[in-house]
Amino acid sequence: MNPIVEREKGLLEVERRINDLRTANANQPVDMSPEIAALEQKYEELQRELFGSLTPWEKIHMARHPERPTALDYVSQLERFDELHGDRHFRDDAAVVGGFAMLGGRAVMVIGQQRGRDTKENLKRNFGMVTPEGYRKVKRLARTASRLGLPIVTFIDTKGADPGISSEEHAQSEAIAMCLYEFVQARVPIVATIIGEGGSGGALALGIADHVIMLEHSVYSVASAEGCAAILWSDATKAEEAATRLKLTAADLQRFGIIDEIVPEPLGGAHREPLTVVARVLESVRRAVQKLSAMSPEALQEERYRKYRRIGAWGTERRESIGTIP
Amino acid sequence: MNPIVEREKGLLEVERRINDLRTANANQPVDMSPEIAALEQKYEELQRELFGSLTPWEKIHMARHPERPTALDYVSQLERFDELHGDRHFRDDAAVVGGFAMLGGRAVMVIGQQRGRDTKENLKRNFGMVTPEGYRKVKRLARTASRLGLPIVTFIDTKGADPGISSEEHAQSEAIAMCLYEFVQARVPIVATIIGEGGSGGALALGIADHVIMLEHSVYSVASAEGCAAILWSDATKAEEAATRLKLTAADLQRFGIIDEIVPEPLGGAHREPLTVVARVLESVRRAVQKLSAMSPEALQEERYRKYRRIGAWGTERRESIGTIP
Amino acid sequence: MPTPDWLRIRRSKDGDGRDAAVWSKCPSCGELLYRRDLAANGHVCTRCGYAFRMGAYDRISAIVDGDFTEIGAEVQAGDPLGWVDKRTYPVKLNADREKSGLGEAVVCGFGQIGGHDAALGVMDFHFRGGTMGTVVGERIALLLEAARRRKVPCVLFTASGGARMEEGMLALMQMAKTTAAVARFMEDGNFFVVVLTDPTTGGVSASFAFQADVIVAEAKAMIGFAGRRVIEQTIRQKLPDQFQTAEFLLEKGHIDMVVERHALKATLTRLLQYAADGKKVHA
Amino acid sequence: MPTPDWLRIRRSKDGDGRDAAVWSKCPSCGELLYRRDLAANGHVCTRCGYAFRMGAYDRISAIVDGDFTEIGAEVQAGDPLGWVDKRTYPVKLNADREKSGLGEAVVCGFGQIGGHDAALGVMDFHFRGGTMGTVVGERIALLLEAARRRKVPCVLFTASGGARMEEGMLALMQMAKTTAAVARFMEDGNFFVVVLTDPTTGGVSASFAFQADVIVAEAKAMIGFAGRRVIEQTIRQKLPDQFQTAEFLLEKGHIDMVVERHALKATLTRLLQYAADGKKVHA
Ligand SMILES: [Zn+2]
Ligand SMILES: [Zn+2]
Repeated sequence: MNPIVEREKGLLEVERRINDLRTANANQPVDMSPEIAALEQKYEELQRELFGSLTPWEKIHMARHPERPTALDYVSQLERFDELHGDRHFRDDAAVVGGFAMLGGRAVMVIGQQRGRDTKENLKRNFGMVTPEGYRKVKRLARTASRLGLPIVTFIDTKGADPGISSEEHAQSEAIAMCLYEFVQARVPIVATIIGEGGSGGALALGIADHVIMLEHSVYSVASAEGCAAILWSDATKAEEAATRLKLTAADLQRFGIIDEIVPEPLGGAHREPLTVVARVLESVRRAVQKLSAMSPEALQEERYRKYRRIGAWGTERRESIGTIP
Repeated sequence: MNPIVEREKGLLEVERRINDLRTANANQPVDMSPEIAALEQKYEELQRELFGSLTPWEKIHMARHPERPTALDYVSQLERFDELHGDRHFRDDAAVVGGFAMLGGRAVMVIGQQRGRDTKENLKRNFGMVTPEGYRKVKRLARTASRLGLPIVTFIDTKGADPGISSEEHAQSEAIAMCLYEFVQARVPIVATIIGEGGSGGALALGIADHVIMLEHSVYSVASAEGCAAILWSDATKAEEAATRLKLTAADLQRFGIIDEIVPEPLGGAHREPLTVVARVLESVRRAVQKLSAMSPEALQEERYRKYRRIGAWGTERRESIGTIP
Repeated sequence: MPTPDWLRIRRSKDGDGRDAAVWSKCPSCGELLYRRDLAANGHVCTRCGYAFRMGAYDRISAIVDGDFTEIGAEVQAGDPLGWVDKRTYPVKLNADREKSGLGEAVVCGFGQIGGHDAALGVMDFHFRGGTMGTVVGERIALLLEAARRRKVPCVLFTASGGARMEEGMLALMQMAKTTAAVARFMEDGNFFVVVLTDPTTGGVSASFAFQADVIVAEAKAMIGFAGRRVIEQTIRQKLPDQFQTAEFLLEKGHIDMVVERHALKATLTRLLQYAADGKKVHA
Repeated sequence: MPTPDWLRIRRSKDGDGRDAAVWSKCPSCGELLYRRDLAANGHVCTRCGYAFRMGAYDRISAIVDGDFTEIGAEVQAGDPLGWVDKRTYPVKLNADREKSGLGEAVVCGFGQIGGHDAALGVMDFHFRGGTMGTVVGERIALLLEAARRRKVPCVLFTASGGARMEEGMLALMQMAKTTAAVARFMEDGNFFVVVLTDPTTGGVSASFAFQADVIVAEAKAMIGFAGRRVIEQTIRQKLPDQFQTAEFLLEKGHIDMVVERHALKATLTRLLQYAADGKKVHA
């Protein structure tokens, strides 16, 4: 059960009442405006109370919200998109969507992790958990982009890489490892956005970038909170505690220098005003691409090297605790 | 039925009689030397008669002779060999054997097509018919060699690429195509030897080289004689005619400039004196590697380009018939 | 749109060959189609949607904006093996030249596609089953070399039964030659697109056809390395109808997209636009 | 062979930790083994052949010819997340330092292997389960950078439970950092060998472990991306014993070779010889 979805139910009830009153008001002589205004104020208060400040655990569920915009919701707002399929060897993994696109009047290679928006699509897209064939598609598209001089734009949204038998048999480790290799070497700008859940190495495979954006309520984590609790304490029920400890929110990660920009979400989450959020993200991506396009391939590679070289480097920055324990 | 194997039976009968006589001669006072000498002379004559001049069709069967030295017979005579396995994705194809080796005191990457020497091994090695995974192993090893500056030495021996369902499903075309791409781009010397049957694109995938050697009775063909007859005349029984027309012998191909060197075989074929033949081939390979190693990577690439660019180029050479019809 | 000069000239060559019969029978639904209607519909059956195997010049006319400057037409086949079976190889070639109005199994040249300068090569199954011999290899290599010099993208339409038997190993070596030309072209950062059309197999599928940046397949085209019959003989059973179709290859991840014939030009135009933008970034 | 100085110093640090117990029980056959005999046999059970998880310094001593110059030892973990659960992260680290005699989960440096100068990094499962945090990432990056400057090959022994939870995303980012260092090292034409030892999973297997020129696995090692338990929970059934073993991966084509522990040094020596020869050709 998703606590955010649960919480929305009360809010939706108030919303319905406001709408009923408005309809009634239009059809009868008595002026109900003050009542409506009061209810609207209550709605605002309730919304602020419920969503004004989210704990890490709540953000995880916001990131997993079934109505949260998925990669294709972003891609569909691009000026043009021509999907490219397949790893050229074995399979086309529908958990990865990629291809040529136009953004702000310039061609880019867009690559996203795609979960389903309903049960049927989730089956087709394996809940956004990418298999080795999917990562090999990512690598192939990144290499093509690098050859052709097209900036790479990624949208990250996955619980993690697919942990199934056949993924192990098809060398999931190698597939992710060679994705990372391709991204560090790419001769073009890379802009990555975490739009939902960024789960471990399976997310990072699309995440090495010159500019990393996170949606305000997205999370990006070394492991899922559930997984972390299981690994450290053999107790998945401690996931909420793990969520707090892992420092997986956008604000935390910006402080660590792991992400570069946070795109704000409306109160209640991105799915409350999806088109606005998508437009905001695409505008941020566009700006980043534009800025990075001024750099030579060599400068991009050099800067990218330095950036990742610096994270957790010893002696080059303060070593004391950055996070705070609530 | 292999006509060469059939033909050998009579010869082996004479051989046995000579040996019997020799044994008898050693154990009795009567001198049988003249009889032995006569028989030996007959043996020589018979051998020359049977194998002195082979038709293309006979050469095909010599190339397929079950006792003909296979890639591993050459590899085993290298000073050292460390086998490398797998395509890093999916499978290790035993129809390809490859790895680091020492030849004439220098390190090389050796890659061969390996058929079986008996039924059991033929099953394991798929009769030397390589699957996409095998070609991807070839490509990977060629790339590693190119990175590390190790000359590539290949041994070609295949009826053709595996024509099975799963090979089609795993993109056999792409696997061969990208092998070819890797070989034309390699920054190191490449020496290829056709040691048995070189069948169509599945053979060429290991065949783009700066120096191409053929064993005297090996064949190298655009299609198997049987396949050609089936394609052109829908009649596989016309294979012998196709064998003649296809100009698939070493001598023909040297005239066309497709191969560079022919290593002679003993009367009766390579399997009659396998160690001698293997040593001869390895010596030719060694010489070629040594000579090519003096060239820079750029010069190798340039020369290789020109070589293949020239084959069948219009206006740069005479266009009249080179082959003759018997 | 009036027929451009270059095409009128070519078409007139076709006159006594294919154009003699004004009706074509659809191999899929059996409908008798008036040639002119068929051509006007992009050689797609007006009844069932079956896409006829298309002549090279018809295809070029459907893809380029206007002018098309052919190159390599002077490259003509010799008879290196002195091939004879029921007929000699030169006699076979002449018969196909007559029948198809083509000099060889590929037509190469330069034109614009949706406003983008491009090199374009189109194979034609009507000439020796689209087999690749020395002329096909040479023309494609010449095209790629010229495209590399001009720094323009290259689009190749494939249709081929594989390597041409009558030229023996010289035909097989065209896989090496075309690959060498592709590699030089691509390593310079140029854009290479292949459109696989029905059928594409053997030496063509296993060389330049599967080396491109983007691999498009025309809907329902048969594409594979080994021929269907060869596989069926090997496994001693019938293959499913779907096997080796463009749609099957898409599912198996081998190709980037399947496109209906009427949408090909628009698709190619968009692809060329992306690549043109990329060049700007790098420049 | 007398124990070299560098190792004697390290070994003495182990003194109060692991060396206190002079007997080890074989996890495979249950045999009680005298520590000295076990060490003399390369930490392989003298009864059943089970290869014990090996300490980093023991491994280094078994692989290098003589001297080993450690680098990066001064790089020590901070506590970037201010991690607390039952214990704080610094307390956990100190406990593992005590227990293992190691500063962190990897030891890096330079030495000779069979006469070849090489960079050598060895991970140790006894320190935080070989997990990769900022120190492991930093030390490996420093090693690869130094190896690149010196133009010597690099050999990495992996043993890891994945990324280290207590350093959160900073740990995950070490996959990016090590990959960046590997790519620079390899793109310069240097030789990179990885030896996968028991167990290698998660963030380590999905980064530098599978980017090498040659991937060797020690016999019977467990290697995979997802942990066995995670997969079993996902599919709700037991996995076969063979799953994710070195031998399984060899069959599936993921790794180049499986080597018994006693043959590792000779194998590495030969591999380094080949690469040294290649450098000569290029030079
Ligand atoms: Zn029809
Ligand atoms: Zn034991």
